[in-house]
Amino acid sequence: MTADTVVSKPVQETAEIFSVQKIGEYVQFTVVAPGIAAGFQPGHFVAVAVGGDNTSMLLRRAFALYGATPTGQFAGTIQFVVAEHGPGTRWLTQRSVGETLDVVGPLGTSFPLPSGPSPAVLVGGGYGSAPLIPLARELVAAGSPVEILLGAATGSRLFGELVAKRTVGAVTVTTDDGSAGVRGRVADVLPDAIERIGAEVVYACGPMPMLRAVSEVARAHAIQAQVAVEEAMACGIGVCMTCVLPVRGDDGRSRFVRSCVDGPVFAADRVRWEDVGTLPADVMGADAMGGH
Amino acid sequence: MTADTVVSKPVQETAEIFSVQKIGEYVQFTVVAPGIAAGFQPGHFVAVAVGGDNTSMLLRRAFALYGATPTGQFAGTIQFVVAEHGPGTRWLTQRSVGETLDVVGPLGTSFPLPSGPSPAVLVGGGYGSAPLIPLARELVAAGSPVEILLGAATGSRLFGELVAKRTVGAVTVTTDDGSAGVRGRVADVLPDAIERIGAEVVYACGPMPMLRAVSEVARAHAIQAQVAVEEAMACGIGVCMTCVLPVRGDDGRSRFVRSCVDGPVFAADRVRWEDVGTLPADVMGADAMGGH
Amino acid sequence: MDGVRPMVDMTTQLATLTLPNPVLTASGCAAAGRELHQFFDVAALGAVVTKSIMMRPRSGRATPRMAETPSGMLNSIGLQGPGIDAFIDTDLAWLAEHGARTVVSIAGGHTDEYVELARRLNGHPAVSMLEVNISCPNVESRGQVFACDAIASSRVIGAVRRAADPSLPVFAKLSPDVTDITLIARACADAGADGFSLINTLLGMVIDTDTMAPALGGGTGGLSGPAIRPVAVRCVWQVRRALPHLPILGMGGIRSGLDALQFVLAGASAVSVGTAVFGDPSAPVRVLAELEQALDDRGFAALADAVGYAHRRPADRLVPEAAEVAAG
Amino acid sequence: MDGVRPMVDMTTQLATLTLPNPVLTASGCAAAGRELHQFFDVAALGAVVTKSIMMRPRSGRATPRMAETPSGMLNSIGLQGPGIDAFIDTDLAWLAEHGARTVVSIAGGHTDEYVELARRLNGHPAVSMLEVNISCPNVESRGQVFACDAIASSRVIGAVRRAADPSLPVFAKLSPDVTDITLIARACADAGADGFSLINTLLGMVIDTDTMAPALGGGTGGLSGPAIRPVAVRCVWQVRRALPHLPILGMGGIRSGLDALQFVLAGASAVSVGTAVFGDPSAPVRVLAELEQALDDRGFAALADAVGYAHRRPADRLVPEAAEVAAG
Ligand SMILES: Cc1cc2nc3c(=O)[nH]c(=O)nc-3n(C[C@H](O)[C@H](O)[C@H](O)COP(=O)(O)OP(=O)(O)OC[C@H]3O[C@@H](n4cnc5c(N)ncnc54)[C@H](O)[C@@H]3O)c2cc1C
Ligand SMILES: Cc1cc2nc3c(=O)[nH]c(=O)nc-3n(C[C@H](O)[C@H](O)[C@H](O)COP(=O)(O)OP(=O)(O)OC[C@H]3O[C@@H](n4cnc5c(N)ncnc54)[C@H](O)[C@@H]3O)c2cc1C
Ligand SMILES: Cc1cc2nc3c(=O)[nH]c(=O)nc-3n(C[C@H](O)[C@H](O)[C@H](O)COP(=O)(O)O)c2cc1C
Ligand SMILES: Cc1cc2nc3c(=O)[nH]c(=O)nc-3n(C[C@H](O)[C@H](O)[C@H](O)COP(=O)(O)O)c2cc1C
Ligand code: FES
Ligand code: FES
Repeated sequence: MTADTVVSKPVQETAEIFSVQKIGEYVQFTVVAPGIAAGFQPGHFVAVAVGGDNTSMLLRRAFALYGATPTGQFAGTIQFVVAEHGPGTRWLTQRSVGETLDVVGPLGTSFPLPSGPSPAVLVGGGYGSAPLIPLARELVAAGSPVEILLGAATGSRLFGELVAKRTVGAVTVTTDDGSAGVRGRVADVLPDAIERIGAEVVYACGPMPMLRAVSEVARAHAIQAQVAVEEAMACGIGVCMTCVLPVRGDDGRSRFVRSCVDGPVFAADRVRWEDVGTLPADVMGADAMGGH
Repeated sequence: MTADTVVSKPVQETAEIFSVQKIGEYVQFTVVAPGIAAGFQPGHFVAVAVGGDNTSMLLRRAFALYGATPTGQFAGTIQFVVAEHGPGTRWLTQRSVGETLDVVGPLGTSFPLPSGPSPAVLVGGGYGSAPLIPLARELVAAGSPVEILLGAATGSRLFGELVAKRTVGAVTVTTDDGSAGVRGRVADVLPDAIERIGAEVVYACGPMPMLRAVSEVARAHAIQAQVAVEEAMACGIGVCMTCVLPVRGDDGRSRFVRSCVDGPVFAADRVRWEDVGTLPADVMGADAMGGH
Repeated sequence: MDGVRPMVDMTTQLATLTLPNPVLTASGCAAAGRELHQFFDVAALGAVVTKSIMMRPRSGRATPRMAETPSGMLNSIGLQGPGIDAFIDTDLAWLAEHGARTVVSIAGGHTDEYVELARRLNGHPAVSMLEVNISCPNVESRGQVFACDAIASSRVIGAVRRAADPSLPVFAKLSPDVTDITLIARACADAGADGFSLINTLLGMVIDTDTMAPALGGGTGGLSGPAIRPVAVRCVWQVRRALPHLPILGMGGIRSGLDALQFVLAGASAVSVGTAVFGDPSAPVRVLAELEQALDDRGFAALADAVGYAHRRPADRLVPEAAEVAAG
Repeated sequence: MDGVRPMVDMTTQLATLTLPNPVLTASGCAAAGRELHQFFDVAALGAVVTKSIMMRPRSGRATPRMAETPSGMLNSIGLQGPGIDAFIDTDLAWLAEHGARTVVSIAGGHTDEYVELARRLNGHPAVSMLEVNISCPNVESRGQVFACDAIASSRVIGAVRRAADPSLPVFAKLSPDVTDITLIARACADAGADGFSLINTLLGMVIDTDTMAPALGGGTGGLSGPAIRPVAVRCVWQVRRALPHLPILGMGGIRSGLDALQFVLAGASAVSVGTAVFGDPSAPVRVLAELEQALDDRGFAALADAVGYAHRRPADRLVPEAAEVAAG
């Protein structure tokens, strides 16, 4: 794990929607955004304005990039996958081909790639598998053996099973309700996968409890895990400080760091999972918090 | 002028858009709203919600009804004409057939009809001619000789010239810039028209300065004018008191009356045109206004 | 949400007054109920809150009286109204005839006017409660708004409490435009307020960029609508925390059942739906249905159990259904 | 609007400071300029206003730190920051290097902290002005916010004014959460404030209806965005009227050039664009271009002529272009 993460250089683009595809409970967008496509690395995300003119929703919504085609028959395109959650994502899922979206990206840090071939397990929860697919392609291209584990609450919330199989062959699926694949949590099948291929690194994206479980399994196997977190973000570009979580630095001290520019990808062993959403007394500057 | 105005009984309907037609600078809507169509009388208006889900625009926009077809091949439809003015009307003009609008109506008072045949001049400014067309039809059906005068700033802001001609034959057009019809203001050609047909009543709809001018011409000819005014409205149904103007009552006293339920149609000689937008000292209750 | 009609006990208690449900109109946003009765039965509401009435007929201010703002609106009506006598003869009579429970909002320029209004309303069978709108300039204090001064507020509330029929709850309607709303609330409580209506509008202004002058005839106006909801919820929270024994009628930007639920969880025993009526005339009955459904979905058997729930410490909460943040 | 680039003199004066144009960032909404520099040249702005800095590094509050609200948002960051020394070494150095005029916002828990911050900043070439964020709890007064108390406000402002380089304007940033903002402004003016930044956020709260607890880690938070714009314009109007000789930096919900124009007409000599940046990272430069166009459209040769224009009596106005309300 010597290669560095690629910090993005974001641009803002008015992106025409090239295709909208319903996939299970998700909607997959392909939009024309050559500037964003040019800078894309797996792990980067975009921030999309929602609601149109005169909307009451001021803030952009963040989506991990599922892929980018910097050039081709058309100007560069990017892809992302939207799960309907609240009013902003509902508005998005109602868009049609030919309309435009206001998109800022690529944002955040990318998954750091191993400097040479190195066996890896990729763990995706729900739509969290989206950014792992382009990552898998890069790893495979670099000669790394790769296994992918996909989990979801139920079958319709799985994303990317087919393309994952096309990319790496070895794919395991879990669902909480047993409606597809193995019944259970995706982290439960992680130890076997690690051992099966002698993984040297785990990559993961999904809900926080899943990332925490993945982190623990990786630690137990004494290997690195790189995880992409999901914190509520007001700006997505590093200016507002809403998206922080407690992370240990190289100096051993913990800081509240911005998940939009210092993340979303973090080394899992640096994240203080048990303290997310609290103000740990030993976080840098916590001692100065007297009352406000 | 003995027959009474018809005060509407409003309903709220989710109205599918049946057609959207661009006419000069205006957009004409036909929407399916049987409940509103059933109660329609010329002069009534509707209040349309704008901006869709999660909009920052809370208030409905008012539009005079251009017509209603209570029954027919489809459930009852209504028609209205929208001029793009600000964000709410812009949103409306971007709607397409098959979408739905949330419409409340019919609202307000209608034009009082003469009890028998009686020569009438109808004066419309810009989109203000819209409610005069169904009125003209009723008057003609009742055997009244009718002339229509249409004015606008410029030719593309005229509305209803063709249908007016089909309805009554005698139509005079004016534009401020001379791009269509007679150059000048529509009130300038009113005296001739009144004298030509020996009009006993004038009906008018359009901007306030035009209504005021019409009112003066009618007074000079000692005949009645019934005018539909346009005041900013927050509720359109009579509960908020934003839409008032000073009107003289039968008792000679002036009151601030609601143009959404006590209007929009008023006898022109009752409206205190010169005092609109002020607080005249002799308006009922002005003496109690100490500071707030 | 299994399609079965929810069965939540929606009755609520505003001091001595029991209402069958907690959704009311807001003063000045429903006139005296008659117009809304075209859209729904006003007797189906917890109560109708009437537009603030004063002793004499009032013209209100010059137009323009409103300006739309982002997720809100400014109004500057100036309490246009027919005066108490005409109000009793026509509006109250109509409300009584239609079986609507009625909260009468009273406003005055000095303490005596409030007192006289309370007296006139004593014994009228249609009146269930008095809401005292103290966001009025005090003519005896160079126009300072009563609600912005603890002493002036308590003087009015105390006098009204003494003058009003003891069986009628007297609620003080407070302004958010103060440094510490709990100080005003406490002063009103000490003077005998039976509860609070929170909140009145925020003072705001729009400049018309075409005329380059204030958009409203009155210059400034009152800001209402969803834009102010976070301020309103905060005020309800603060007053509930400061005076937990007094009931609150919450309002400010309520448009849906979940909006209403925020107020209830923050400490309101009932809510008023104001500006939302302008966009949706049947908003109050819709909000009521949605609130009942929302309470049912969260396992509350009675509205009363949800009042102030957000103040509980984690240990005292129901086990919440695990919030599914994302699939996985 | 004939397609020709407008030629309006956009320079503005904030006390002794002359800026080439009146559009700035807002404290806490632009960090220290570096991230926004990816989207536009920060030296093209009137100035960058940096996030309020305190003496020591601060962690800020627990998450969640934000909640979206109708046309607004709540934040509860808690002034996370690196402390003054790291700020000077890295942030100020970067700003100086990139030619950005800088307004440094300072915050403290007691008067001495403000004073010490002002001293440290004295003589730094990148610093053009100090904005004193007094919406902070005063640790010596049981956490009461300085800006909510005229005496505490004037004490801080007076002390900072004395400690700061006399060539640096000192602006007091006021909170709208007070009964009478002109009283606080006057106290600050008497203490030597060279101008005002109006307004900071309004105190608000959102209850999460899933967890049934306050949505923010900090409980309450600051409400910003277009929702509060009418309150901000009103505050600018009131302070301009009360203290016409002191310049105002206006802010609160500015998203477009016409929004900015409202503030200018109400009396602001410059504006800050805050929350709008989160939705549109290049909002400040867009607002600047739109404001220049809007002034040109209205026949203003210079921004300075428009400042406070809405206060003029009708007789003192330009002949306004007739506003065409409708065709006809
Ligand atoms: C780095 C990152 C990558 C993401 N990738 C994806 C993806 O690929 N596909 C996908 O469907 N979703 C993704 N999400 C989550 C997505 O951003 C939220 O579901 C979405 O913002 C919800 O908006 P809403 O209006 O539908 O919901 P609401 O709950 O109404 O949103 C209200 C506010 O809260 C914020 N918010 C709510 N939930 C979340 C959340 N889970 N994460 C962050 N902010 C939230 C919103 O941005 C908004 O500001 C990602 C989030 C982050 C931070
Ligand atoms: C009884 C009545 C009948 C009308 N009939 C028609 C019609 O047939 N066709 C048509 O195009 N327009 C008509 N109007 C005017 C139309 O309602 C306004 O143009 C529209 O509300 C402007 O909304 P907006 O969002 O585009 O503009 P904005 O200026 O952004 O609107 C902001 C606010 O001001 C109000 N407002 C602005 N201008 C007017 C206005 N001229 N009259 C009333 N309210 C206004 C809006 O309703 C809204 O609440 C009528 C108005 C009334 C009162
Ligand atoms: C047009 C209008 C008129 C109002 N008139 C009154 C009034 O007469 N008395 C009063 O106490 N409050 C009045 N209010 C305030 C409302 O009752 C309510 O407190 C406020 O608008 C916040 O609620 P909302 O956002 O749901 O409207 C008025 C509000 C509006 C919008
Ligand atoms: C996320 C966030 C952080 C803020 N931090 C500060 C701050 O550190 N110091 C300060 O004076 N104001 C701070 N503010 C207030 C803004 O500077 C501004 O006064 C307010 O948000 C109103 O302007 P707006 O609506 O354009 O954002 C902050 C606002 C936001 C939204
Ligand atoms: S979202 Fe604003 S700093 Fe990360
Ligand atoms: S618009 Fe509300 S009373 Fe007329």
